[in-house]
Amino acid sequence: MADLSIDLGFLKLRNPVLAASGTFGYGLEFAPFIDLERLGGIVVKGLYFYARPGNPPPRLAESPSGLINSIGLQGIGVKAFSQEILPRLAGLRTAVIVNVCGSTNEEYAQVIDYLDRQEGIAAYELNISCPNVEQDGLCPALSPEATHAIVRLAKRTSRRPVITKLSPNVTDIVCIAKAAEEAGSDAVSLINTVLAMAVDVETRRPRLANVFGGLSGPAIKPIALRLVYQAASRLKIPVIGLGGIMSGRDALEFLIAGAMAVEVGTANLVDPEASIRIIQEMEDWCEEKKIKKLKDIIGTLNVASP
Amino acid sequence: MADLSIDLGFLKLRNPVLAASGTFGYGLEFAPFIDLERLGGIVVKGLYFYARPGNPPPRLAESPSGLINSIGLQGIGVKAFSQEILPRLAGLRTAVIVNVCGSTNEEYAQVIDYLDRQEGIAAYELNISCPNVEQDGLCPALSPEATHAIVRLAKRTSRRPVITKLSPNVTDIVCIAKAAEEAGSDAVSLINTVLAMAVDVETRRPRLANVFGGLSGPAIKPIALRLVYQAASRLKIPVIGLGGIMSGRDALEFLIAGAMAVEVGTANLVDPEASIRIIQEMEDWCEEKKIKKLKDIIGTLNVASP
Amino acid sequence: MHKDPGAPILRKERWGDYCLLCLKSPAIAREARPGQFMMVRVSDQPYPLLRRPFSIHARTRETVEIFFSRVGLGTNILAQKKTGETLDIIGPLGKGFTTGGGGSKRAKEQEPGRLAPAESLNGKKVFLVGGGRGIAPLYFLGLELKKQGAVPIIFYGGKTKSDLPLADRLKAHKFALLVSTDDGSSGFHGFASAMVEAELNRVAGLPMAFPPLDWADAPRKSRPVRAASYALAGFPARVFACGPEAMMRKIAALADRYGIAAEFSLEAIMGCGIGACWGCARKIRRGDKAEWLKVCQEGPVFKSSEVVWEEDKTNEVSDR
Amino acid sequence: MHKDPGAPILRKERWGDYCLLCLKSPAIAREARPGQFMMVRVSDQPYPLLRRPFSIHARTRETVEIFFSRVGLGTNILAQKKTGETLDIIGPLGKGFTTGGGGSKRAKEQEPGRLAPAESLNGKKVFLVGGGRGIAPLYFLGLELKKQGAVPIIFYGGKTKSDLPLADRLKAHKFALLVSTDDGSSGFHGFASAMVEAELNRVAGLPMAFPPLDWADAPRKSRPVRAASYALAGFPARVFACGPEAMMRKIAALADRYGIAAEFSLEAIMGCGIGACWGCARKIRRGDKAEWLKVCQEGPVFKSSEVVWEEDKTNEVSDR
Ligand SMILES: Cc1cc2nc3c(=O)[nH]c(=O)nc-3n(C[C@H](O)[C@H](O)[C@H](O)COP(=O)(O)OP(=O)(O)OC[C@H]3O[C@@H](n4cnc5c(N)ncnc54)[C@H](O)[C@@H]3O)c2cc1C
Ligand SMILES: Cc1cc2nc3c(=O)[nH]c(=O)nc-3n(C[C@H](O)[C@H](O)[C@H](O)COP(=O)(O)OP(=O)(O)OC[C@H]3O[C@@H](n4cnc5c(N)ncnc54)[C@H](O)[C@@H]3O)c2cc1C
Ligand SMILES: Cc1cc2nc3c(=O)[nH]c(=O)nc-3n(C[C@H](O)[C@H](O)[C@H](O)COP(=O)(O)O)c2cc1C
Ligand SMILES: Cc1cc2nc3c(=O)[nH]c(=O)nc-3n(C[C@H](O)[C@H](O)[C@H](O)COP(=O)(O)O)c2cc1C
Ligand code: FES
Ligand code: FES
Repeated sequence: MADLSIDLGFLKLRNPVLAASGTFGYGLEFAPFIDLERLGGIVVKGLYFYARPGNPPPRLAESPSGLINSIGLQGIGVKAFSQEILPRLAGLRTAVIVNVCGSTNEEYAQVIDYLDRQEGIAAYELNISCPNVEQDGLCPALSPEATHAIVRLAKRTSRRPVITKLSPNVTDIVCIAKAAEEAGSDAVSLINTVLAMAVDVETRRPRLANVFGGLSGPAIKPIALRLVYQAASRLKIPVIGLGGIMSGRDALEFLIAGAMAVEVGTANLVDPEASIRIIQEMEDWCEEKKIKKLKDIIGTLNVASP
Repeated sequence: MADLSIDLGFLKLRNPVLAASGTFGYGLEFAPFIDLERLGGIVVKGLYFYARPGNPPPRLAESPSGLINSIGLQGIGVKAFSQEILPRLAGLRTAVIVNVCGSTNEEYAQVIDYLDRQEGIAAYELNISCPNVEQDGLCPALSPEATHAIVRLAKRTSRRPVITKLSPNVTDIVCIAKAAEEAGSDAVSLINTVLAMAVDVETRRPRLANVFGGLSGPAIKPIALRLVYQAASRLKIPVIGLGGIMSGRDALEFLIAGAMAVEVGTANLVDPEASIRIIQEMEDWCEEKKIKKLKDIIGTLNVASP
Repeated sequence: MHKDPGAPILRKERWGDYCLLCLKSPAIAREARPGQFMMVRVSDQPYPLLRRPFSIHARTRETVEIFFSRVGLGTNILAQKKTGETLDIIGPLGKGFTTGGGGSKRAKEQEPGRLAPAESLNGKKVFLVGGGRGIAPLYFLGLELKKQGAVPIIFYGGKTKSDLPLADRLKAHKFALLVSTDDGSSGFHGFASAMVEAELNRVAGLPMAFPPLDWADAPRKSRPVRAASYALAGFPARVFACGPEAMMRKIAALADRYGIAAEFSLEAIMGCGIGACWGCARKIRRGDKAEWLKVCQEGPVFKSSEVVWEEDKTNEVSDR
Repeated sequence: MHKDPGAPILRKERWGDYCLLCLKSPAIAREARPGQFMMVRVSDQPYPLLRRPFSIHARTRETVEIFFSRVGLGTNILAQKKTGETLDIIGPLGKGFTTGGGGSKRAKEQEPGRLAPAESLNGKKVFLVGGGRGIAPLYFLGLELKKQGAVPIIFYGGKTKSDLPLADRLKAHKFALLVSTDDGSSGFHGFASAMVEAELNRVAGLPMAFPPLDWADAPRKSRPVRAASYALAGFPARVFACGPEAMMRKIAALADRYGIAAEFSLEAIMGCGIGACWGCARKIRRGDKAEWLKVCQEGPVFKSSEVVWEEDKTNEVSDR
């Protein structure tokens, strides 16, 4: 059987498949369907310090091969999470990563500070790229300076590794990713959703109450793959790739393009078993291709013209 | 019968549907299938001054509800176009718009200068946003300064209206669109394709010889619509919307979001009659809704929360 | 809660835009309670992407049924499925109607938030109000209530006669059935809510708010059913409703006026159906707080007092 | 060139991974010439998005046929279509094989770039080499050539016996047929190109480059066909081939070695099929210039001398 394990340097994973934040609840929602311990890791829903109501509905609209959401980071806050959820996750033999949010740089630090005092967390993923909380999709990950500032503060605060989650809605991903790297980020994950909208022709209203939302799912995979490849080609720290991964082959595309791990998002909604199926499909592929260690294919994209 | 006509100020259109550059050849390819005179206009394939070979194949890869292309602006150059094609287009009672390309600012001006001496052209569309000609998808439309410089030069050179075609691969579309507006652009069209890539897992090669390509088709419609809405909300000049329009309803979404006209791209490849069908569907919709003038729905999106 | 990736379609019925599929899925059937729903995968391709939610319309030991109307891409694809094909379904999901009993012990334990029924419904009259496809969960509910000794009276409304495809099936099961159509082509002439109002006013001995003239003129054949259905005098012990938002809002107001406990099965666009995405939020009042709750997990059935109807949507969310 | 949005499937045949659909489409059938192709819409939804190109496999006055192998999403969907369903097709497209005649006057006028046939093929031996699904256009071509008095000999190769589903049909039409399989399960043991090489070497009186021992061991039943096919001595007047790139490249080298004119039907991923998108470019030598030409418009059939084979792909495009 192929060895799927991945060493991110700061974190060893059983396999490169993490469940993406916001599409996997707090993890426990999937226990009726899959063995959570077979996952490389779980990134839980984004947490602010306090509970947060999120945006008004409708919050979802389908598009061709895609999903537009404007959840707006509804969540229970770090305290409820630490008391009610974390103890049940902490026992699992899988990496639990908390997606950290904040309305200010200080709030990110506050969340980390609080969580740093809890056990059972493997790393933080700084969500500086949610397009659903500020006007016009604004978020820190659109600017290298803002990215640098939050990451530096987070790294100073945190006793745990920090993954910075980046936005696709930028002109130059390498510049933003480098800002995160320089500020000490242990890894970057990308992409968060692509800023999008949809209109109901009958009512002439936006199909999301929030007007804008974030596009995810297979529709964005080619965009995500490009951004991951661009970032991975230029960074020293590991890149975690996501965006539209529905199958083992999709995940392999990201690894070949240079991602050291992947996250599975929207696919979990469509099929609660998706993450496990993806792991299985990668394992089968390694078997078929007689690849002993999956990590050997990372970044092996051959771009020399034939 | 509803009045579909649109007045862009510098150009009156029979209806708001233009065929998008690069997906409609030089127009004549579609004569066996549709009556070209029923179109609002035709934007022909991008033209450099000289003939241009384009990128090596494979140049196309399909993705879920999308198409990734890396044609690289293969074309016959302005002279052959003016001699062989234009005379056959010029007789048509539809607006012929030439998509103008250049490797330098001067080449844009050269192309315009040459074409200015030909008859039968209604306007130029400055293609400053093709992601397939330079490394890493670079193009002038990624920078407000570069955009401003080319548009200003083009406007100084041209005796005809200039539409500036913008890229979606930017952090701040309003800033770029305003640069075009300030430099005197008569309108902006958006979006060009979204920078993307795909990997063949079996060969571990990019599926496009050029590595990167531009994503088009229904997959990108929600992204295009958002950008068009952002630009239209902030500009004084007309916005022409495109990206993933396959049906009359899709086109109406763009008009409601603020576009004064639309272009139909990838849909032409899938169905050579698409542009005419889209016009028909819009007309039927007006009929059904008892809308007398289609232009009355432009920018009527109701974003007040209910 | 089970995922059944290949539930075979054992039976299919079609009436114009309405369709019923009977699926074999013993594990889901065993746990199903009235008002719960399933997430159905429409295509194994990425378009359309999301599963579609459908109420459980009926169940036997081995099967579950869904009853739906064709409104868009997903339901059109589903309506083309043929007997023998299989569907990928997840269920039973959410919290169902509060009935006097039923449901496995396990199912109840999984629903700590569910209020215990205030009273047994045995021997009591209850109203079930379904508008259009909203009838779907009420058939299952009605059968369950009958088992518990309640006397369900079904109000079934549609735009026109062809929107009432289940009327025959309901009659065959000897439900007291009152039908209405907006155009008067069958039964009461008017909205289902007006029919309920007329009936409640009648019980209250009040002049009817909307004099149901057409009611009296209803075709003979619908009247005997009506006559049979009023063995029990007085107000219903509970109202259960599912249908268009406007209909439910009206029913809520009526129930409120007469002090009758009411429950509603709400719709929301759903991403996952299992509480993982927060996509299905709806403003729900609990205590003196209104929050965005997940319809898929806390609902889809909510009590009258909990629901903040669409009209009131502009109210601030309390903790915001 | 016509778009037929609703060509009914009159007949369907399936052999494992291979499928044949016979479509009624008189306008397209009337203009079709061997080597031309059609763009077939697979789904009316945006996924899969693009039409798929397929050679015209056969035609009657009213019908056209396609023959294809299931390789991915689109061909799998097509293989599930049933008789009576309709397909949206565009055709005939591109420039076909150079034969001695055939094709309407109009069709010829539409193809100004096409070289006139250098010679009539009447009474001449021609080789048709098809690898796997590459046999598709050669059946139509073979029938046309026979009509013109040529003597086509079909070389039909596959990985294994089940990759030769059309062998029976070809025999039934009394084509001289030589089959090969990579695994020796039917006919010549080896690649189709090796079979052609063996045959050309035999004609040339040379020792065979790849001694086709298995050829001699071929099952009896394939040999009589072979015997019947050599009425005409000497080299073939022309070779037409369609199949995997490697096979065609080999055939091109052979044709070159023996100075035989050869034509190849090439594949390229296509966006539109009608010359509008420049997606199907392939490096083609014309005179001393190699350019990216549109396979859909200038091809899909090219002469041996024009094709720049995949191996040579690194050569610079001349005007770049
Ligand atoms: C808990 C629950 C139970 C339901 N039970 C039934 C039932 O028993 N019978 C029945 O006919 N319908 C039922 N519905 C509504 C049904 O889910 C929608 O009609 C269906 O999803 C429409 O899908 P479509 O692809 O045909 O429409 P489209 O309009 O093409 O769908 C586009 C998207 O919007 C969503 N959507 C559209 N309308 C609705 C809606 N009214 N409610 C929720 N999501 C919607 C779809 O799921 C999809 O994601 C129920 C909805 C919910 C939430
Ligand atoms: C002129 C021409 C004639 C052809 N004639 C035949 C025929 O008669 N019988 C037959 O079986 N096949 C034929 N092919 C190949 C056939 O078009 C492909 O096998 C088919 O498009 C694959 O589609 P898919 O969705 O099953 O595969 P996928 O791999 O899922 O397709 C993905 C994309 O790649 C394209 N693609 C994949 N393989 C090829 C290929 N080899 N050539 C061109 N595009 C490809 C598809 O069109 C699609 O856009 C022909 C190709 C061309 C260019
Ligand atoms: C419903 C939904 C909720 C999401 N919530 C979060 C979140 O809380 N934090 C975050 O970093 N990303 C969030 N995302 C983004 C995903 O984690 C992921 O980056 C994105 O959806 C792209 O991946 P996918 O195409 O596989 O879904 C959310 C996405 C969806 C669809
Ligand atoms: C095959 C292809 C070629 C294109 N060539 C050009 C071009 O020459 N000039 C240009 O401005 N845009 C070009 N585009 C971009 C389209 O005009 C359009 O902006 C984009 O495809 C989005 O619209 P769509 O989704 O409707 O196709 C091309 C797109 C495709 C798919
Ligand atoms: S639908 Fe995902 S949380 Fe309710
Ligand atoms: S496929 Fe579009 S030009 Fe050939």
